Amino acid sequence: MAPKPPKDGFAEEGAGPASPAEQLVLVLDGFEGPLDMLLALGREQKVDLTKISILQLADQYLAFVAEARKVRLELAADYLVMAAWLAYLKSRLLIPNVEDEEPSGEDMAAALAFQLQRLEAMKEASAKLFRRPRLGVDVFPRGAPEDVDIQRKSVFQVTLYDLLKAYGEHKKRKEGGVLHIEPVRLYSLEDAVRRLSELLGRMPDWATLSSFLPDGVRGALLNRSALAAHFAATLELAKAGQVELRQDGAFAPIYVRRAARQE
Amino acid sequence: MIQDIANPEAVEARLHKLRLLEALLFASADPLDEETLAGRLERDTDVADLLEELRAHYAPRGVNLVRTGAGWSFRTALDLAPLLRQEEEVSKKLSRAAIETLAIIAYHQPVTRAEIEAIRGVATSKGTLDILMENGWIRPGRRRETPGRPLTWVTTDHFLDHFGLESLRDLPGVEDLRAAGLLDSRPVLLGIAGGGADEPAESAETEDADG
Amino acid sequence: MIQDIANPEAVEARLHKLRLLEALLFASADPLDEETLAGRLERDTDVADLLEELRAHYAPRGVNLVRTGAGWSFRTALDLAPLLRQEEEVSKKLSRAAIETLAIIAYHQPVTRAEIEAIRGVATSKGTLDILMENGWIRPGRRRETPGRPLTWVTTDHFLDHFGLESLRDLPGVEDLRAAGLLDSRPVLLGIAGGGADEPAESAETEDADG
Repeated sequence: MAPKPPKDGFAEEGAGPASPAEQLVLVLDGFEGPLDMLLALGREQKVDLTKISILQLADQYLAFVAEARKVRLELAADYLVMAAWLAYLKSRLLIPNVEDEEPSGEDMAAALAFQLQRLEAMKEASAKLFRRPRLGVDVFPRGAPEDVDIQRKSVFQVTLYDLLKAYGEHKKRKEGGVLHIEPVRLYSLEDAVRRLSELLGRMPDWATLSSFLPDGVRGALLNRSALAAHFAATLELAKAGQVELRQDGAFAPIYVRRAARQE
Repeated sequence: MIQDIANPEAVEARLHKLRLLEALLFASADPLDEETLAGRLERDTDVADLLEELRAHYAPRGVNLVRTGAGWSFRTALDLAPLLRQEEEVSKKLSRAAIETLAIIAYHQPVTRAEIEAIRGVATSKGTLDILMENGWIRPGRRRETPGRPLTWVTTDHFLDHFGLESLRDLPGVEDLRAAGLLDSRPVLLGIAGGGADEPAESAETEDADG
Repeated sequence: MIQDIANPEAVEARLHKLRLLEALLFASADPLDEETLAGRLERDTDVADLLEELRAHYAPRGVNLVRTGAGWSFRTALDLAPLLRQEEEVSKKLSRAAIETLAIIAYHQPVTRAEIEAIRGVATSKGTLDILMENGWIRPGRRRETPGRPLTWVTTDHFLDHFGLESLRDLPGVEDLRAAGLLDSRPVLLGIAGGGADEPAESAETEDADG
């Protein structure tokens, strides 16, 4: 079955033919987690949610995840957890019931259907609630309340929110005496200098700068920072007369070697 | 009332009370409950009766006397809304998450954060409850007597006032939802959000699940 | 006016305008001048005439339509002023220091003045506890059985009442506050920590990059 990206109110419709990847991204942006997405997929079946086919829904979802992986769209962990769970549910629904401790496939499907109905009900309820005439939007109170002491208890205007916020701010100040800065996982210049100095001792001939880069560095950002740090380090070391640099043309590989020193 | 009409003094006295009630309610931007109003009138005044008379008097006018959960207040007439409506500032627009969370608290209260997360299927991002509380719509309720004693959340009187509701029973469709069992907090098989466990969200690291 | 009475539609139209005027004047924070009001009504409406009718209607009531230099506004009837104003006290804002002190007493009670000062890191001015006590939010508790037998402070039932709490146990814990977004002391380095899809967000415990 061809995976078709779900349409919902959040993805832009009629925005012209987008690539599957773009559509997926659009679609993902509109959802608040996998349950929300399942609900949107369920609506595609165009049946009452009480009559929804959970098996079909699982297929729709798994197809979506497969498509996302094909276009290398990064899915948050909970989307993958849901996929695993649905794959398991599917197997339980397809294989005749075996006697064991686990809830039956039907029970699991019913529980999921209930969750979807409940979420749908709450979405509808929130829409209805906000369609009501609202104070300050549709209906207005006295614009210039007069200074009459009607509720004697509130000589001071303090709400619970004020109280809790004050305590929160107090705690924040206490905790915040020390500024916690997230450790930044970047390759530092100092580390690169140290590393290069060590490696160069063992590598007297020309070698490309990239061959000095550490292995197993995860992530594009860290990789780029390692390259930048090592490049800056070679400049530092060249200035100190410890290495020689060579580049045969613009954008060509940069070569490094230990400076021929009279030791 | 009949005998009052015969008695000019009684008519005068009643009119005086009506005027005072009118003034008290008019002066305040917030709803006033009957108890507070009674405290400002002579003893043995039938406040409910007077309020009913005022309500009837104002019913056809541009300003109506209405009752919401918190009490009685004058409000502009509903049918004039299209002529008075003020667009909400963009900065005040609530996120979808906040709107859904408010509905869940309204319909399921008292409800714990973990229950909200189980219903929505995602962790509640920081700032959601905060903004609802800042708007004066929700407040902490009693702690649940279950392990971890999680805090529950409930809606406020101001919530009722804001949405023009006389009581929580007037929430749109609440009876149907209850009858359909959709307000049950039955445990879910699929612990999607923060585990569904009711421990007070201890790690400050709870970010948007979809982040 | 006379000829309007003969025509039901004209009567209806006039009533609609009167209602709109009423609502506009009621909802406005400032007096409105005739020009502004005319701008909200249909062209060629005799605003002065309508205002006169409204003024006459409200003249005997508890609320009057009055004209001041700046324009027209509703005001509670002057003769009722003594009855409306029971106390001369004006609602005031509580100082930040007082709110914080109250919060600390609420969370740490029973707590001595010295402890409050240690927690807040500043001396408590003499008036702060007085204000809280005058409002009936705090009262002296038992003396601490330590040298000097200092007085402790605790919150009152009125405190719970005022803040709509059923018991002290219903005060949100620090973690609840954090979860609600009221306590967020972890600045995130935007652009770097946030932009790098390298690692799960906010896992401060991961080993150093250069390990």
